[in-house]
Amino acid sequence: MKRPFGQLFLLFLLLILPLVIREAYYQHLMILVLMWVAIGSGWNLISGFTGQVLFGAAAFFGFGAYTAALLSSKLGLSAWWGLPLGGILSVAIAFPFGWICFRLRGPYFALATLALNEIFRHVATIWESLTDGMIGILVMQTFVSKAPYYYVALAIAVVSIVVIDRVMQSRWGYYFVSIREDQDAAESMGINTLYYKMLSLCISAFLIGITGALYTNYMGFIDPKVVFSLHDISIMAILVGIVGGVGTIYGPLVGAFIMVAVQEIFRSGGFGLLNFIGRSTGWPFMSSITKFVGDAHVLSFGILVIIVILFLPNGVVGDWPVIRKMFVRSKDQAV
Amino acid sequence: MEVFFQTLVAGVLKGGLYALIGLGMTLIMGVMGIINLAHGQFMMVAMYITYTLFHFFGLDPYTTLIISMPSLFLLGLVIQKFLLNPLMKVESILPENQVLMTVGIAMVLTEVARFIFTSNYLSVRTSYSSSAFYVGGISFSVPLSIAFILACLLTLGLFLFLIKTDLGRSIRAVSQDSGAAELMGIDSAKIKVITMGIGAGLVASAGTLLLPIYYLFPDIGGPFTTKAFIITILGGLGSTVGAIFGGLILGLAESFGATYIGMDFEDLVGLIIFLLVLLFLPGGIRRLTKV
Amino acid sequence: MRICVFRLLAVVSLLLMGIGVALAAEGPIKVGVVLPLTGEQAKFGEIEKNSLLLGLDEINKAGGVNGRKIELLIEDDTGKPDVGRSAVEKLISQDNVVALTGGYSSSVTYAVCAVAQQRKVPFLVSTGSSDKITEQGWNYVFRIAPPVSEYPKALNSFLSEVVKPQSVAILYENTLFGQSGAKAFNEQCSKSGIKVLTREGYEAGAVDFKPMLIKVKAAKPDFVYMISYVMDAALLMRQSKELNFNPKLFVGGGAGFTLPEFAKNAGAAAEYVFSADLWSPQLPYPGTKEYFENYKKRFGGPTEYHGAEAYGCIYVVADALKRAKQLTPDAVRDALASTDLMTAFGPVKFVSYGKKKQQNALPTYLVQWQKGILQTVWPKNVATKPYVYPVPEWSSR
Amino acid sequence: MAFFKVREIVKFFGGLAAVNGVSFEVQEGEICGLIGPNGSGKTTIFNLINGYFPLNKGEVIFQNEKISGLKPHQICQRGIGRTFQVVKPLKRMSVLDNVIASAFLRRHSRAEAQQLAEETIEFCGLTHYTDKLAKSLPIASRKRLEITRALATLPKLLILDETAAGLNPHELEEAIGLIKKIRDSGITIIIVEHIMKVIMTISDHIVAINHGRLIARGTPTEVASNPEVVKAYFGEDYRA
Repeated sequence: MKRPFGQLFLLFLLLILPLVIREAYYQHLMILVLMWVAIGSGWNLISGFTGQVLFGAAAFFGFGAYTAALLSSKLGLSAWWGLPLGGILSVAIAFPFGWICFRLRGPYFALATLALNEIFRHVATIWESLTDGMIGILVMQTFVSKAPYYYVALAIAVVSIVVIDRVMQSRWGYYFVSIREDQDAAESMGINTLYYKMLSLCISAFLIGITGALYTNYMGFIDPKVVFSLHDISIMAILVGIVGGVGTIYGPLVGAFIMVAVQEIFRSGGFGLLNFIGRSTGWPFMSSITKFVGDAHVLSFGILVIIVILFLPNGVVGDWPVIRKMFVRSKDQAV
Repeated sequence: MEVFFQTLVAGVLKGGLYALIGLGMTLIMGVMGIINLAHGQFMMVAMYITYTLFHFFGLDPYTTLIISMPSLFLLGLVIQKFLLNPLMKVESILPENQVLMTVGIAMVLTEVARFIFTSNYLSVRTSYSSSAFYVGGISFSVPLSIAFILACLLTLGLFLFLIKTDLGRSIRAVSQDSGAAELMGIDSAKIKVITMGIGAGLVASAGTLLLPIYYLFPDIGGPFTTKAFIITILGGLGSTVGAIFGGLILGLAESFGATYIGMDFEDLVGLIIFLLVLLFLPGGIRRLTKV
Repeated sequence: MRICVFRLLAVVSLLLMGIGVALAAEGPIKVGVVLPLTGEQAKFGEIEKNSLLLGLDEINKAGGVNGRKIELLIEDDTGKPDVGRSAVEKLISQDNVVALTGGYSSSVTYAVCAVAQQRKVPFLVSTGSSDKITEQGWNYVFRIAPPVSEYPKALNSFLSEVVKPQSVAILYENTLFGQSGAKAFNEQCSKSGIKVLTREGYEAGAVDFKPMLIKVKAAKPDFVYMISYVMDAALLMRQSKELNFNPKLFVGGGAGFTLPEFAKNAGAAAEYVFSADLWSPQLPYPGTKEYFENYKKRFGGPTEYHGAEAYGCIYVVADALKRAKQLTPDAVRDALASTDLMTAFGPVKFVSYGKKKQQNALPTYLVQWQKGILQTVWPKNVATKPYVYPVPEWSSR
Repeated sequence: MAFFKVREIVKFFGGLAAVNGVSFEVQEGEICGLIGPNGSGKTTIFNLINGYFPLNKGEVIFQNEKISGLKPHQICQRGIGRTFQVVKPLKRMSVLDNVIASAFLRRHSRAEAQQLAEETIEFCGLTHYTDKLAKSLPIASRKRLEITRALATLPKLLILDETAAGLNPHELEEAIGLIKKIRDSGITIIIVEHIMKVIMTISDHIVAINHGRLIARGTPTEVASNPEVVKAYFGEDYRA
């Protein structure tokens, strides 16, 4: 941490944000961004830094979410206990998860995690006596105001980034990256690759798990299709990671911001901008453009993925020098 | 006993269709070494082609094979040439970025389909769609039986193609060792393009054959992608015969699972078999049969 | 480099805020709508949206509400709860809507309800059929549609008066609708002494139902109750026919079995299938037939009960706005609570019973496919055709 | 008791015996050369010692402890470092980080690890590459990085797999110098090498194998004059 000022300034901004932006809508969006920062960071640790591409983030997310929900529905405890417990139980589930998947490498690992993700979802759906299946579980929200949720989400996001930053400077971090770069070489350097992959997965699972528990508390309702969703959680986590920057500390922060913003901009037609233009100008085709843009939001995700992988394989943060060159080049030529 | 035999027949017939879905994937995974997570979406595209031809030109679904397969062949070519091959030169931290790319392609294909056809359920009804014949009280669905026979024929054709033709031999060479094949003067990038085309064409046939008995909407691809990679891992990468067995095993496992455990467990059975094979029989059935 | 990233973030956030502020302008009476317009559930979101717009135009043409027009601000929830929540937060805090309606999937509806309740904006749920939604004691949440457990009300009287079955097989999809419907029906059966031989769930979208049907056939139930979505429903019936499976009757639990696509897809196998239903165009309510015809004329396709729910909603909302003492969310809530209106969807009156609060208690119906047309057959006072029972076996048709 | 001992090790691939009953010993402080024609099983023996492949039969003993059956990382922890024939640099890490990652095996704080890494880098003469990414290194330096990384685990025994292959004469001299320097610092070395000049000049003791079997052992001169070795090894080499 050579220049902590930038980070501290950002943290300060984020701390006072709910006081400045009082609109619940933006606060909600910020909570989503912060949750995705934590999930994305978790994914990035096991996948970006340790090189084990996880297609099953939703397994831990859902596990954390269900821990919190079941604490409240079965034991009558506060769902907030789910935060510590959901994290810990996600770590517990990470052991069998890793035991199965870490025998496999590369794409096979990815497939196995994807399969486990689906298995978790099916089990949560079928096991009606425990989870109530697709009927889902309701948890009463504790606060009307968004601020408490915001600060909890902020705390989790900050902890994820700080933890990963610290870890990556330590021996563990060196070992994780060594494993990513070459498992055989790492093994020959005396690194117990299985142990350190498991360790990395456990930290990831913990971060993703507590975020899942926060989701339960914040949204108040979960069902297997929402929290074990392959598409909306696992793949979204990957997108946050690769768009922001695989294997960078701040990548998930940027990725989460971009993904939530892109989703919201498309969904709401540029925050109502298109509708506004349509109304004030009276152009009839504006409404069809608005509809078109609304329909295109998943399409835009897909195109974003293709473009990022083709042209910015290291994500916005990882390829920041490349991006800057694209815009600054003209200036250089002028000089 | 009737329950047992009817389950067996249902499993085998469904397995034939699965084999056809897995066939394209096994070829792609064998040659490219990547998982094509857009495989089910290729099938979805083929189904929309069949639907369009049936609906607007009144072509019989089976006749549309001669259009859907070449179209998907072309789609496969284009995707491999312009989206996947360039990635071999792009250096990125995760070697799995080709897999991630197929995820992006899958999303784009699905949403484009939704754009054109909306999320509505579409189907193709023919006179034989729900006809069946009976052998000793056991019912055989006519369209599934046709799909089964065609699956066998296509597999045989692919098998002969890989063994007898120069192109087929080149594909097998790249599949075994892409570096060595390149040294022998095979343009592996070109072979990959062609393989992706063939793989896409094969799954197109599965889509076209499935449509008369099933239905169609843009999100149909995902579950079939999952089935495709399960079958491929079961059968062994790059093994055409393996894909047939993989498909049959998955079909039978699902059917027997559904009958004797419960229909809830249909998908779980497949996924668990998949994990067991990955862990305890890496290389799949191919390792047992050596084909 | 990091600094640059932060700067970018800061600029974008400022931009977003600016746009938000610029758009909070004055206008007609604003009512917010949250529906899935993209994603897997878009089909029904679209039907509901169209029905809302149809009703809206009729109301506005007839002079609106006390001379003022209603404006619907329709937001897409994409079928995801967190996105639905974004949508409703935006409607409330930016657009300052006085009331909310819509709500298709239960998980999204729940998220929207929670926000509506916290922010004290009345929300009239059009579909979101989970029982729990009106069981939370929330006084800002109303629901026009009956909860999923009450769909087969009419079926029960039909069974006890006409069929008198001994046993049943329940097949259901593993969704909220299927699982809670199956649970409720199971309880009802054990209460009325019908033996449940099997209760089998399946993942929606299966290719082959035969293994399940073979097992059910071997169990020889008197009738089969299926809670399935339209395409699964069609496959279930077609494959039952292929397997020559002949229980006394097949009954659908609403949803898939009443849609035109079901008949189109199942073909001959759809004939004589019964289903629970909430609404049909032949019901003798004022405006029902007109709604059905107008919808077909304007949007070129048939509508079904989800559309009718939404169409009913917009009239209920307009009625409440008319009666509200002032145009504040609280006053509109009070007006909604005292609703007593006949709509094209049926009579609407929000009552509390059991654990439920502010729930519209609507009668349900039993329908049957006869010669490719869906006929209401039960209760007898609204029947358009007499029921066909016993149903002939597949081989003798 | 020998410092390092391989006894009757056997490895089958499919039905084929890649290594079939090889035994040899290495004394502390010496350089042991392992020679044999292509495909004779040299690298397989290394992978067996290293634990990369499990043994079918036999055992490997290091400092009176049986190490066969252990995982590669455990073997490394016991004090055996290795390099790979096909170099495996950690490409997107700097040379320093490559070596630090390795130095962490014996040093637990970041500062100590970095110090050990810097010393080792200097020892191996890679100082001017310290901050370069490993992927940007030329082949000779990559091979040297492999050695540096292995040395940073502070091994007692170092196994070098074809360290000199593909180097030009000047680089070769440097490599030989480095290997001797390592030996002089008290580390025992087993080396597989194709280039006879290298192996003959630096080895104290040579083990020759062919077709997975031991065919000769002794001093370089003894082995070089062994008729079987000449037939198997040099014969083939000349033909090539």
